Amino acid sequence: GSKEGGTDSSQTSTDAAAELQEERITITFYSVAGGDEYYNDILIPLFEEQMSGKYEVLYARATPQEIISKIKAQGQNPNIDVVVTGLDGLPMGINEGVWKQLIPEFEEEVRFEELNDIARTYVEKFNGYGVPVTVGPGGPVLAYNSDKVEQPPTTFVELKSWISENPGKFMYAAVSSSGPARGFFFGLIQSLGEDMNDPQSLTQTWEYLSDIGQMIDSYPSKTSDTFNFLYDGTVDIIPHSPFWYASLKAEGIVPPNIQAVKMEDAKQIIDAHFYAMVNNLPEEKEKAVLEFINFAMSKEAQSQMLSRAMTPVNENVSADLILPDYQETYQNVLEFALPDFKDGDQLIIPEGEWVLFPDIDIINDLYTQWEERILAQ
Amino acid sequence: MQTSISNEVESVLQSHKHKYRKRLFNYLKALPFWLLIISFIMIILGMTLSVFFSAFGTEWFGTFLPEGYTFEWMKRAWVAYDIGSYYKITLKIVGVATIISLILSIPSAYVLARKQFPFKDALIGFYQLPFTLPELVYAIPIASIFYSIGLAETIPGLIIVNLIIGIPFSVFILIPFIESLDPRLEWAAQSLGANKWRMFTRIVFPQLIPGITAAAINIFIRMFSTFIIILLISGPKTQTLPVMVFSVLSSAGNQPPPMLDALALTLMFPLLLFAFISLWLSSLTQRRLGQ
Amino acid sequence: MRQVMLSETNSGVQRENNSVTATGQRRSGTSVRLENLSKKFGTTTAVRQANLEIDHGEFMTLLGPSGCGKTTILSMILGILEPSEGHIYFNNQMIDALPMNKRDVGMVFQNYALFPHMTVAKNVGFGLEMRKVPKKEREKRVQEALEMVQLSDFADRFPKELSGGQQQRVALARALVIRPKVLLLDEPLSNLDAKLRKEMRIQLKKLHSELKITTIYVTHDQEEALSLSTKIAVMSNGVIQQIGTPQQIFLRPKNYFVANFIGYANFIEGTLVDEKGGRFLFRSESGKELLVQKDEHHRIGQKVMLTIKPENLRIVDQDAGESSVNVCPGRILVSDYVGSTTEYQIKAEGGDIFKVSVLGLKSYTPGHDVCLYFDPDALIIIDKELKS
Amino acid sequence: MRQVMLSETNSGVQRENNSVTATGQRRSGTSVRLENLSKKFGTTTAVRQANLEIDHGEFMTLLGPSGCGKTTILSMILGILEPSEGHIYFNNQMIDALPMNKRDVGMVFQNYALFPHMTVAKNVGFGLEMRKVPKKEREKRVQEALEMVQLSDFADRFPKELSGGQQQRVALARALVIRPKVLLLDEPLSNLDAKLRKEMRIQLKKLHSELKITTIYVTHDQEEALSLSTKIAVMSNGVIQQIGTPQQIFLRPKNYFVANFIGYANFIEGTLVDEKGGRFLFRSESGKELLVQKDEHHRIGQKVMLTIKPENLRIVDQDAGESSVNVCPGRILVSDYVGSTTEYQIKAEGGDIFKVSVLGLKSYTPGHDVCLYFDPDALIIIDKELKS
Amino acid sequence: MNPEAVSSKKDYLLLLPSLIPLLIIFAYPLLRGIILTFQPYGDTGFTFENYVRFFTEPNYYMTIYRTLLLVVPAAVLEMVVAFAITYYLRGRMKGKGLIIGLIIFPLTLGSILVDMGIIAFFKPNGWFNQILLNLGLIDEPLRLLYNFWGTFIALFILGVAFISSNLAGMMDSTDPRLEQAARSLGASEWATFRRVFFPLIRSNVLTVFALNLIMQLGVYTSAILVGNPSSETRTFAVVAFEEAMRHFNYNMANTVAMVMALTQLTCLLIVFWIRRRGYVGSATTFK
Ligand SMILES: Nc1ncnc2c1ncn2[C@@H]1O[C@H](COP(=O)(O)OP(=O)(O)OP(=O)(O)O)[C@@H](O)[C@H]1O
Ligand SMILES: Nc1ncnc2c1ncn2[C@@H]1O[C@H](COP(=O)(O)OP(=O)(O)OP(=O)(O)O)[C@@H](O)[C@H]1O
Ligand SMILES: NCCCCNCCCN
Ligand SMILES: [Mg+2]
Ligand SMILES: [Mg+2]
Repeated sequence: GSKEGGTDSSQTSTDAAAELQEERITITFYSVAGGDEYYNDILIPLFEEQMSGKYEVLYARATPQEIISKIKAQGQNPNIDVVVTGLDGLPMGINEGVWKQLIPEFEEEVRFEELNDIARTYVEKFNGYGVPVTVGPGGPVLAYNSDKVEQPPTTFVELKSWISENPGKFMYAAVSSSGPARGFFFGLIQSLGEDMNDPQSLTQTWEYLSDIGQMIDSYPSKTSDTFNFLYDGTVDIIPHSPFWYASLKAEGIVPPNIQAVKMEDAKQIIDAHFYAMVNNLPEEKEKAVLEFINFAMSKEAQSQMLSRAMTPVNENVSADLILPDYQETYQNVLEFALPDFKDGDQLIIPEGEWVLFPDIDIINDLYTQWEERILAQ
Repeated sequence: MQTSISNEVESVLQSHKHKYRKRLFNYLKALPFWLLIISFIMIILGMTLSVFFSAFGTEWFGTFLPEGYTFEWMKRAWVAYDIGSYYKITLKIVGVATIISLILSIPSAYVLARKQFPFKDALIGFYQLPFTLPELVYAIPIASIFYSIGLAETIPGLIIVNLIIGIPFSVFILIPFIESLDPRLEWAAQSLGANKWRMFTRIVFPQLIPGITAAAINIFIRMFSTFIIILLISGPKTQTLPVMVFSVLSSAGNQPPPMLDALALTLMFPLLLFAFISLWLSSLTQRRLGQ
Repeated sequence: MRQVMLSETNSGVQRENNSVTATGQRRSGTSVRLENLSKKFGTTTAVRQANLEIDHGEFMTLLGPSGCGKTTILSMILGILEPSEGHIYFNNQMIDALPMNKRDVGMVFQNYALFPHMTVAKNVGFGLEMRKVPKKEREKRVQEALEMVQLSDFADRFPKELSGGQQQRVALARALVIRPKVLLLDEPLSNLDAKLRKEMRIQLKKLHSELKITTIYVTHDQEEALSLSTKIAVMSNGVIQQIGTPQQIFLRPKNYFVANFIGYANFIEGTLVDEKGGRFLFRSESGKELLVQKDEHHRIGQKVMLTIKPENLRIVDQDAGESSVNVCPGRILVSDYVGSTTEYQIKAEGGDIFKVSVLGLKSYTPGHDVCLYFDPDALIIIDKELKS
Repeated sequence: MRQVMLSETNSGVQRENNSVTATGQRRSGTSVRLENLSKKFGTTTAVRQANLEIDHGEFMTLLGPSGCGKTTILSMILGILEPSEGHIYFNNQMIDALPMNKRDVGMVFQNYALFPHMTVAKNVGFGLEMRKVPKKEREKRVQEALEMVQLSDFADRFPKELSGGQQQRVALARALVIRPKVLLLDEPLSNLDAKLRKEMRIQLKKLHSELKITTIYVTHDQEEALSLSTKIAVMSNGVIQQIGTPQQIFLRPKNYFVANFIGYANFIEGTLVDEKGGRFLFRSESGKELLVQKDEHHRIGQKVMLTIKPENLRIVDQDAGESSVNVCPGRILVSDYVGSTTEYQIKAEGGDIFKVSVLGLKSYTPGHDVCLYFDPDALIIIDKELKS
Repeated sequence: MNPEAVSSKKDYLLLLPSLIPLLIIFAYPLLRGIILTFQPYGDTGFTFENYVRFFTEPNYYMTIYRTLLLVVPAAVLEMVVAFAITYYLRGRMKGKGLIIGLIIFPLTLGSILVDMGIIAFFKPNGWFNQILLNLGLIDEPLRLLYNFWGTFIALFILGVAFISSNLAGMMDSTDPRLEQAARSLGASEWATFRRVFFPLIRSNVLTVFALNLIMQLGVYTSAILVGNPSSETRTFAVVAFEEAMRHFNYNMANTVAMVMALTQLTCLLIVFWIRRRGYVGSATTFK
């Protein structure tokens, strides 16, 4: 522990600052959920600046499985401090015992109080092992080529008949590796009135998927491949996710003839990122990580997410807090967000129109079934 | 006299006809080979250019060629992912590991190629395990060992771990090259007073340059793209470029696809550079050696 | 011409440079000794129980038909092959365990074994480089060696740009330039024309008499063996048949094989029946009687074989007034002009066919009746065994 | 012995089997014609404007020093090398465009080029297999060929298990067994001992006279050239110097190079000053006068060179009663015993040194005063050019 | 004469520089990995349960069949094509370096980039299909991605590149005089190739073939990215990764890998058995 306790480093002289430089504390921060454009490009510089060089954040990426294997390989002297993970990595890590429970122990540091409702549900669901960073709609949404498709289907029934009229023109990626495909898949389950939490009961879902499977040429393993096929005219409709679509549109890398619609007969499946702290950190590291999460969960830091088409969990965020550098992108995002997902200058999750992901075991079971029943055909 | 002249002319004409026919026949014979070579190269160029155009194209949606060209994506990828520093660290790790691997494996390859001894095949089999078994099998135990002895996340540690790929692979590639060298030249050298070392450096090594080049290119490439094990023992600061790029690609979120293409392309340059330098060096020495 | 007489005592052969006696000790040079050396390849025995002593500075030639094991012996001395049995000594030190490069043995391989990736000059200079001879001196010596083999203009060529004979000369220069303690030469001149071979021979001879390098030489050329060697070992089928000075070998072949191999083409079987005027009287199986020089290895009553070289058998006209001792009438069967000599086959009284070689062109035509004169001093008594 | 006289008319050289005249037409065999054939390697010209006609069934030997272009000529005929200039005709058909395997040319390579992965029998049978000779016959012919080269026991060995000479014989058998229309032999016997070489020669000769295969033979052995060839082409530095029958080449060398190359070691420069008794009178630069046989290519007044072989120069005792014509006193400088002959160097009056070769062993010692007899019929007039 | 050189025991020390590091950093961890295959999931003890599962559940044992069905034909085709190309290009030839460089270029890309390229080039609207459509050779785009053919193409491209990179040098290592001798003995070009050239380099070719084959048996990236990892391209490595990365069942993952290693070993033994039945050794003339 440090004797001075509350000394504010920003008040030290330049000499002292140089000295401090020497003993800067390093935080190793891995993302296993993507989001470089926010975590790496915005959050980390902002944090380092705010802390006046007291911390240095090292950023790297991996997949959840890899990071968990890595943490396990490191054993008692972890070199990883904090991880931002999606809905797959968090429960996996819990099962493998690599995360430290943050809530209720560090409720205050992680600003539990400021979380919105959906975020709190997730905290509950995962017993406080991770702090939600962003929760957002993950689909179902369809992106389509407006030159070819005049009346885009907005229900799964319509979609099925469209597909049978246009064989080969619909495509979705492997559900196990693609967010939009998952949105599509879980949306379908809902629309057919089946229970996504009971993986053995989904007869109609498999029937639907295998029917349209007759008219689907292939299931790419990467979402971006489906995007490209849509852009180049190979297919005319693919599943998408609302804010991903908006941010791609905002970047100007989607041809103008591509449009999107929300599927009306299913609720949005809620995707999320969490900060998770690695177990067994030395005290000093633990303190640093909590300080980092504390900053990251602040409304200032959270608001910047909007410009990256991510929906923050801090109830107090506002578009006004977006730094001038990111204002323009935010306006673009707003412009391309589907009407259901914006309210004035706010990105929103339509009230009551959302559901949570099932548990990880169920998800794994569903993926395996999809692979065996649909992909393997 | 006249007839003999006309005979002469005829025979010359005849021979020209023969020559042309022979040439035509040769062309026809060569045709399938050229078709094969050209098709293969076309596919490779097509693949590469497709990725290139998408990385350097402004907009390219379903048309034969992109609308325009730009370096913007590459620049953005370069800055956003700090490619320059990854290049440096990667080339250091892989380059050093290549050299060490070759140094350690050439003598062994020589023994394996020249000597007959019991269980030789078994030993060769052992050598080829590391690059054929999935990394997964040994990656996790290695990572724990490296973490426990403090070699993980250090440059020497990464170099050492690359030897697992580099040594056996170069041994395996070099064996047939050594087998086809004439052993009598080695005896001649020794009888002229060369000790084993000099016999090796002066006689075997120069003749082995094509083999060493092939081995160097192959292990460099293979080590360069070693993924799982490097990921497991590398830290954010000591990552190799491919580990970083693959991580980005596999966790891709909102990044524009052209930028990801550009990012992926950055993997190609060091390999290309290395391959060309090696081939050039090899042909240079070959030419100097008069082969 | 009549004065040219064959008598061993009188044959004080004159040698230009090479006055080293077979057993003479020298300061420089290494002695080589093979002790019961054998080499088996699977079931083939390439060399069987070879015992050979090669003195300091000696020039030993291995003579023998193709496949008799000459290269195998050289390879064992060089250290390429491990003997199946027996030992090799240099200066009475067993060298079985000495690595090749420590043996200081230079070799011209039968197949040259030039380094394909080095120029002629580099090939020749290689051994000097290994011995860390300074660059200046090295270049000088390479230059000299190349001049010796008449290839100065080819210094920068690569082996594959040379003709067969040129390659052979490079191999020779490469082995000579290092002045090894022991020099092994495996048919080093076989691909050269007569003139060049003669010149090379003179160079070799000069070098040897200057440097007194112990040399083991394999050749199929008798003239070479005679003009170069201080000692010759004749081999057959992996077995050393006779060791001796060139004179001993050529004038006193021990057995049928050696005699036949070195060119004694005429053989007569019979018995030593008597002694007459300090000579043996020999009676052939067909009853012909010949006087022959006495020697200490044979005694009266012994069954032996006589042999004489075609060029020592003399044709005398039937009407010649020579003493009829050792003269025998015959008829020319075949006459064949080969280069500087004419070779005849003559059927003698009693039916034996003799080969006679006469210098120069002219001659008798087939059918011509002549007499053969068997010079008693040129007739050699040999052991009967080994006529296969 | 005194009757052995050198006179061209009288030298009705007898040849055993080979009575084909140089221009004789034969049923079988292919004629080969080289027309202005040149080959350049970079800046080296290996063969320059060669013109050569080889008749049906002829046995042509290429003679010349190492590196003169012999192998290069064979390679072009075989089709390995493309001529830089000129053409090759088989039976008057230009074959420049004919693929190698259609030429039906057999070759023994100077380095043998045996297939390392095939046994001896497979190597020898390869050509027959390519010609689709039925298995039974193939085996028979391979067996015969191996017997011919005395390697029947080695049929199942691999080349690397053979000695140098054995490999060479396999190469020979492989080329002979297919009985090609044209046979190219590049020093096919160079690694064999004298005896074996002689036997192989007889086999070759027999085969040639039976099959009349047009043969081009490279050798450095004059005896071989003489005993085998119907024609010889002497080359130097890529240029053909003289073409002729063995007798023409050996008895009437055209110029200094040819004479020197085939063993005329004694040269005297001078002028033909007169004619005397049907002979030219020659006066050397040192003033010595010699009678020499007249020939139609030279006339009185011409500056020429005389040459004589060491074995045709005769040593006569100073006190001998021989006519003093063409006799010249001298003193033995060096005497050297090489095999069946002794070689002397004799300093003649006037300072010229002559080489003399005498058959048999014994001899004069250095310092001995002797007389040299220059047999007018053995003295050859040659052109002066080309003495380099 | 090709005597076996006098061998000195000391020469075997040369094996150590490469063996020691491998034993320490590879064999020891590998041993730990192998032990895992004899332990139940997440537990200690000793059991054959994992192997029993492998050979009784189709999800596992089918991988043997699927992997071999995919890789063996690909490897054979790669060999044929790479051999034809490098054979044709042997000897000195203008532009040879460039052509060889282009052919082995995919090696420098690595499998991920090659897969990206394959998607871009062979996708329904990619150049490949566009060209064939425009030439009128096909009526509708060929489906070459996300199925057997996608992975096959990836294997093919990388395999041809790999084999070529090794064969290019070897093609020039035979003594041309041997072929000349064969031609002069009446062998056609084809006979010369079949009877002389090929037997001489056969052993090297088989070594390279074996190497390529066993490497491709471990195909993973391309099976995932351009294949159909649930059915046609469900190879050993796909299942092994899935076990490790989705179920964290290292025991089963290593079991799959061990079976894969045994399959590779079997292939290697077969190829080497074939190899030993022919000529192995220097392709220069013996004299
Ligand atoms: N590939 C080549 N490049 C350059 N020069 C060459 C090449 N091959 C041969 N030569 C030269 O051409 C000349 C003739 O060579 P060739 O092999 O025909 O000689 P040769 O008469 O057969 O000699 P030998 O009797 O020594 O075998 C030689 O001087 C040789 O150095
Ligand atoms: N590796 C081998 N395996 C089996 N036999 C061999 C091997 N090497 C040589 N031989 C045999 O050993 C015998 C001796 O061979 P060596 O090479 O010593 O003969 P050489 O006297 O040099 O003959 P040459 O004059 O023909 O070169 C030969 O009969 C040969 O066939
Ligand atoms: N050389 C193999 C590279 C494997 C890359 N795999 C990426 C997996 C990402 N999770
Ligand atoms: Mg030999
Ligand atoms: Mg030659």
